[in-house]
Amino acid sequence: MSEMMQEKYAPGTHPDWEPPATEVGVIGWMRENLFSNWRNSALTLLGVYLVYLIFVPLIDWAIVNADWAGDTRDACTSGGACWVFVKVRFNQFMYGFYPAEEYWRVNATAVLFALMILWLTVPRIPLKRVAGVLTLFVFPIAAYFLLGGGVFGLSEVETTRWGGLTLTLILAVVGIVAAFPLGIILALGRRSEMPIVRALSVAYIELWRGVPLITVLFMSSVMLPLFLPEGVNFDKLLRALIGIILFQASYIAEVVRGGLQAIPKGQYEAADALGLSYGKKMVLIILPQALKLVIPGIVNTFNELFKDTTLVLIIGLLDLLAIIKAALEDSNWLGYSIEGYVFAGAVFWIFCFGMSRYSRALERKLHTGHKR
Amino acid sequence: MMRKIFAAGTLLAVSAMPAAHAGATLDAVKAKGFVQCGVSTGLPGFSAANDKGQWAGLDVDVCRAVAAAVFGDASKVKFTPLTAKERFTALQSGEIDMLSRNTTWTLTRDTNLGLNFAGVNYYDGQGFMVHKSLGVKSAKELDGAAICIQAGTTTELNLADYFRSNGMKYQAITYDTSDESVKGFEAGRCDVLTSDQSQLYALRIKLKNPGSAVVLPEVISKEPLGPVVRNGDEDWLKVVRWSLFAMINAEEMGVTSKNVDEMRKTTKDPGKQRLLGLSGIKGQGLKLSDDWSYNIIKQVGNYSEAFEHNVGMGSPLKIARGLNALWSKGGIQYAPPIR
Amino acid sequence: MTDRKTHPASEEIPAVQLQGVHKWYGEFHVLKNINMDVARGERIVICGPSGSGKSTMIRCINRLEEHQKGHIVVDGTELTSDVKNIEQIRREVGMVFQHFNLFPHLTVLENCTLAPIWVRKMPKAKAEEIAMHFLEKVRIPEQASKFPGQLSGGQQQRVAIARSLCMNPAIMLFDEPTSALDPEMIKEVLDTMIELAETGMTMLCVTHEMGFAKTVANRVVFMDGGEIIETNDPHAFFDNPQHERTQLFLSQVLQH
Amino acid sequence: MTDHTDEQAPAAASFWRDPRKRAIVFQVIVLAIVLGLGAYIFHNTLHNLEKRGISTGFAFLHNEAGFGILFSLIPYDETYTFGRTFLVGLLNTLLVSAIGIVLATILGFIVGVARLSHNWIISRLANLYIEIFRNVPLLLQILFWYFAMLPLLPHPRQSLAFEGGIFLNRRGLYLPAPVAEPGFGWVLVTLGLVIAAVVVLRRWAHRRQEATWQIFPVFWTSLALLIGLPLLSYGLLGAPLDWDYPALKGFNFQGGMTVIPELVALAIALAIYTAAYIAEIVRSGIQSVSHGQTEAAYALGLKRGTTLRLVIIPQAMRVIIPQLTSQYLNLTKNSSLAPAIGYPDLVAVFAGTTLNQTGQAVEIIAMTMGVYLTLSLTISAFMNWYNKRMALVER
Repeated sequence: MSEMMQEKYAPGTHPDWEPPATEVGVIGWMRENLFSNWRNSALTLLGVYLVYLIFVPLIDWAIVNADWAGDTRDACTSGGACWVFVKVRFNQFMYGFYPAEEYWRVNATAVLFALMILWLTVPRIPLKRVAGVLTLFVFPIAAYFLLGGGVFGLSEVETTRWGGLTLTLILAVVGIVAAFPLGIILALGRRSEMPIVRALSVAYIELWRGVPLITVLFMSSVMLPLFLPEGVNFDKLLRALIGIILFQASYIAEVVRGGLQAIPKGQYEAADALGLSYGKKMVLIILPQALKLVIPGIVNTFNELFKDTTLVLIIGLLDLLAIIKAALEDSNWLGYSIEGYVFAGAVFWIFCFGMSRYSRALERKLHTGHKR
Repeated sequence: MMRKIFAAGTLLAVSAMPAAHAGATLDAVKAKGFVQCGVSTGLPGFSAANDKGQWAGLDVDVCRAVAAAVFGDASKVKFTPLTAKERFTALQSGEIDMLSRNTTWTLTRDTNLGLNFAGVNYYDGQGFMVHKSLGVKSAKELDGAAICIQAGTTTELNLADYFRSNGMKYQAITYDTSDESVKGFEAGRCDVLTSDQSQLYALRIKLKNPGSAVVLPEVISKEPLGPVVRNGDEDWLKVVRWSLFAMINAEEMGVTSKNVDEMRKTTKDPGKQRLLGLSGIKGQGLKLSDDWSYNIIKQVGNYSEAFEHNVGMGSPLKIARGLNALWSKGGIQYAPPIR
Repeated sequence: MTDRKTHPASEEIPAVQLQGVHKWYGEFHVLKNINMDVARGERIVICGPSGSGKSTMIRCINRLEEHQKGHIVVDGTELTSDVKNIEQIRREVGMVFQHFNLFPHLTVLENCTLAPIWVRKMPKAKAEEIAMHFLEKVRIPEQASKFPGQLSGGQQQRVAIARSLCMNPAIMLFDEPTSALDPEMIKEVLDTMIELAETGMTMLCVTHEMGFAKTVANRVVFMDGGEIIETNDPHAFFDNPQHERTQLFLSQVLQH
Repeated sequence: MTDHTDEQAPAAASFWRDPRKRAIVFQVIVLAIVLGLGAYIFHNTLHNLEKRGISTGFAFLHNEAGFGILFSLIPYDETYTFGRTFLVGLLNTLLVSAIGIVLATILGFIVGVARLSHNWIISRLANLYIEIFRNVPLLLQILFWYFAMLPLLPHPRQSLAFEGGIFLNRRGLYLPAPVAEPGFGWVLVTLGLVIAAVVVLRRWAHRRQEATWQIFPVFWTSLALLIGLPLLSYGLLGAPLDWDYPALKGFNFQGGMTVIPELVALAIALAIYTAAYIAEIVRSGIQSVSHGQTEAAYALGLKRGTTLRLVIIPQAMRVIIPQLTSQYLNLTKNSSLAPAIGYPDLVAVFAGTTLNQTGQAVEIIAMTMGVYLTLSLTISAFMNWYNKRMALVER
């Protein structure tokens, strides 16, 4: 009998074998995921109500009722959001007080950075190690001269004119990149067998991880000039960067330590058995593996730092949030702070969300990669 | 030895502090071709960047006046935005040549910090702004009020002193920035907002309905605000001081940026002739060119123009001249004569 | 093997000498007065119950573990805390681990050329030539550009053997090379080891593969409780064990 | 080579080639550099302080502060010293951190479990929550909650009045403050005794359940004891407690206790932000418990909720707790953003106003950092101890 059926219908297409309509399609999906029982249904309704409560007025304010056209505050009449303010100031929010005719330098730096990141992250492009070295050592110098100028016929742009999203990115990128080598040294120090080295590393890491960034920035702006010999004075941006780098190194050290711990003991032993010295063992065998493992962790750290750069406004650096606040002091635009903050929030969100997505995808990939 | 190594190692990033002997700053400024001026990161009417990234305001105009006097070009000035905490360090360390950032002239600052105040470009004083609906007419009625303040200045101490000496109680909500304090006030967190009076007018514009708040008549402190330079460089101090005085004198003589060219050609008035560098000591005493004051008036304007344009009736702030009117018109702005 | 170095004192001095070696892990006495000489070209199989100290003993020979008392002389050089001596000895001693310990981030070929290039300072082309030679010996030259993760366990272990051989060692240590492998892969690794033995390589091998011991070993060493209980040639060892602990052990191992 | 003795130690290496001795030399050099750098900074600082005429030392802590603080757990007004402002700020930091930690934990667990809900909308909403709040700077969030919440509350003169002298308006939540009268001490003593009794009762019930399989209604009994007996003693002693009721005088309510909106907004913002992280930790913790555990529990006839509570969460806690600790630390450190909305925490009153008034930057920043450092080390030491205990119990 069963043979007969199989003759009549291709496997799995017998009408009696098709799933009931309640199990497939939109209805089945909704039954399964939204209304499987009364409690679930109640939760669904609550969820829909919440969405309605939050998003309808938000969309109304931000889009339906908003003002987009014009370039003075008189254009804002509808009662919704006044995006004119953001529109007029957009370049300033992005580039700070960087001279408009030199914007291409900021853009070029950003493109350069994006290319380096692509090189580092897209698996198909070869020579990752070269890319790593270039990103860590060559790119920062190139970027410094490209942005700062004063050489190769580029006009000089003082760091006081750097600002907006550009400065936010500079702070976060330099903070991570420069803290990286220091973080690795600290991580190795913390795992060292030498008690004093270990103790110093632990003390350093715990000290910096134990205090809020805001006090670190205070320290770098108010106290760093006191630490230096009389007459020696750092540029303000550099002072902030020193604080951020010292702070960030301790976080990177902990992430890297996690990676080092995940490397099986056999790898150390095999390297030893081949007669590799400590330095070669680390550089050739252990770190390449450990650092690959910690990339998601580093991206997360970068994410945190990126958000934390908003604190530099307390030391008078005009990052994205600070320049928006400064713009709110323009007597022609007093009173549009909500638009400014929403814009800042949106920009930060786009960056951070992108990064956290990437880091999670990477984590998943590393996870499956290990099972192989 | 170690210091040398350290200094050499950080040479790229380090700028050594210029030796503060007479004339050094002026020479250094002339050599580098611009004035480095410390301003507030944002203070409506005094210093704020417009949408083109140009700084504008009453404090900013002092910087521009100095640049006009030194270079004959008011645009030869670069601005360093500073917070209240950093401003003196920046000046002491040579990061900036002059500070023009609503800084109150006090004894301590004049004597203990190695600074010199060059003059007063705005006479201010701490005041109160209240919601109109409370029906308060005087600060004396504020017993038990909740008060919004911006942290980081002498404002908190003045407030505490005033309430203690009048036997009143208050509750202070101290915010980090003026923007937050005015929002707190608007949201009804407090009954009163206190700040320098000039700021109260600016903050009032930030309200959705500026008419709902009134500034009380009481002024509970003296806040003469003015430009500051480093101690020990007399020449530079005088350049900054007389740049400001030139603006005030110009107002007094009725010379404006509009009529200054005409005046220079036609004036027979010996006072105006001296002001415009046509006779008298001219620029010699300040080691500047003879048309230094003409450049200031032509490019920046006289004090009245700067005032009206930035904070006065020509601006959204609409602050009355009050104390800042000329001495001859009931105020206390009084500049020594140019002769 | 191609250009095996001739060691100046190769005839007079034993490849490895252990004299009165003791080792403790804290309170635990792992090795108790181990004395053993390994002659050149000799192939020794070390067996014993788990925890008997056999792995620890061979790991002492290239200083992966440090002994606290006694002398270990490898290839005429005494193992001290002297870093130069340790590096010297590790160059001369190859080691194959239970879990292969290949470097997963490097290709098979790079695994093999890493140490010759960085330790022996060999030019890259030369190192690759030698590596391919040994990969052919272990019969996986076609896998040279793959990563270890893409190979089976048996293949990985053969790569590990080739990797050690690329350093042109005088002595090879095997620490249970087959115990992490599926049964069908054990044979391919053992075959490789037998071929290696036929070239006259000095080998110390910790293993439970008694068949291997019978075919290849010159001597079998039985350890228990951190001591060498019995040393004998394979036939005498399996057919006529002297010590009752040995008898007990063999009866358990040979049952299956 | 047979003349060895058992006592032979391995031969020693020459000095420069012995890694242990090299390690000692290396460490001495490192230590010398660190100490040298420290001394150099110390020297420079002293020199610079002297040059700028800034006095050093902690004598300023005894000077009169002269400024008011919005909210304090201990008595404070303008006439107290700077030392007192330090204490006030410290306690306020601890208060907001503690509240934030409790709220964040509750919210984080709810969202984390909701994230794994079978209900599509609920799990999407939980995900949306996580993605929004994790990816926006906390500073912006604090400002948002504060300025979004204030307009929702009524003006002081239109305060919401509740039973028992409780009022709510934009200035805060006003509650009657208890004032103890003679005899109140005995009520507290009763309470203490009852708590001790409840602990003993629980142990007894537990042991009885193990021995006889009988379940004793511990929870209800404890509750009855905890509420009943102290109330009884309170009544017997003639209600020895007076209440200080808030009353509208002039602009604001005076008297009673006040919960200020800054505290609420900051605690909520910290909790909502941190909860997004905790939710992720909870989710990954729960997912780390193998599916077999769930199936085993279902096979035993446990319901979904019970399974979660009795089987999954206890096992997930081992993964969750270490990460939870670091979130608690982060929350405590993040409370330093308080000055943005005027909550008088340590950074606002001490590293802010006090620093501005005294100019003692080095001492004040050092003390502030010291506080956060001590807090971090204490929390992590406690959590390490707890972890070890858990690890022991679980194995």
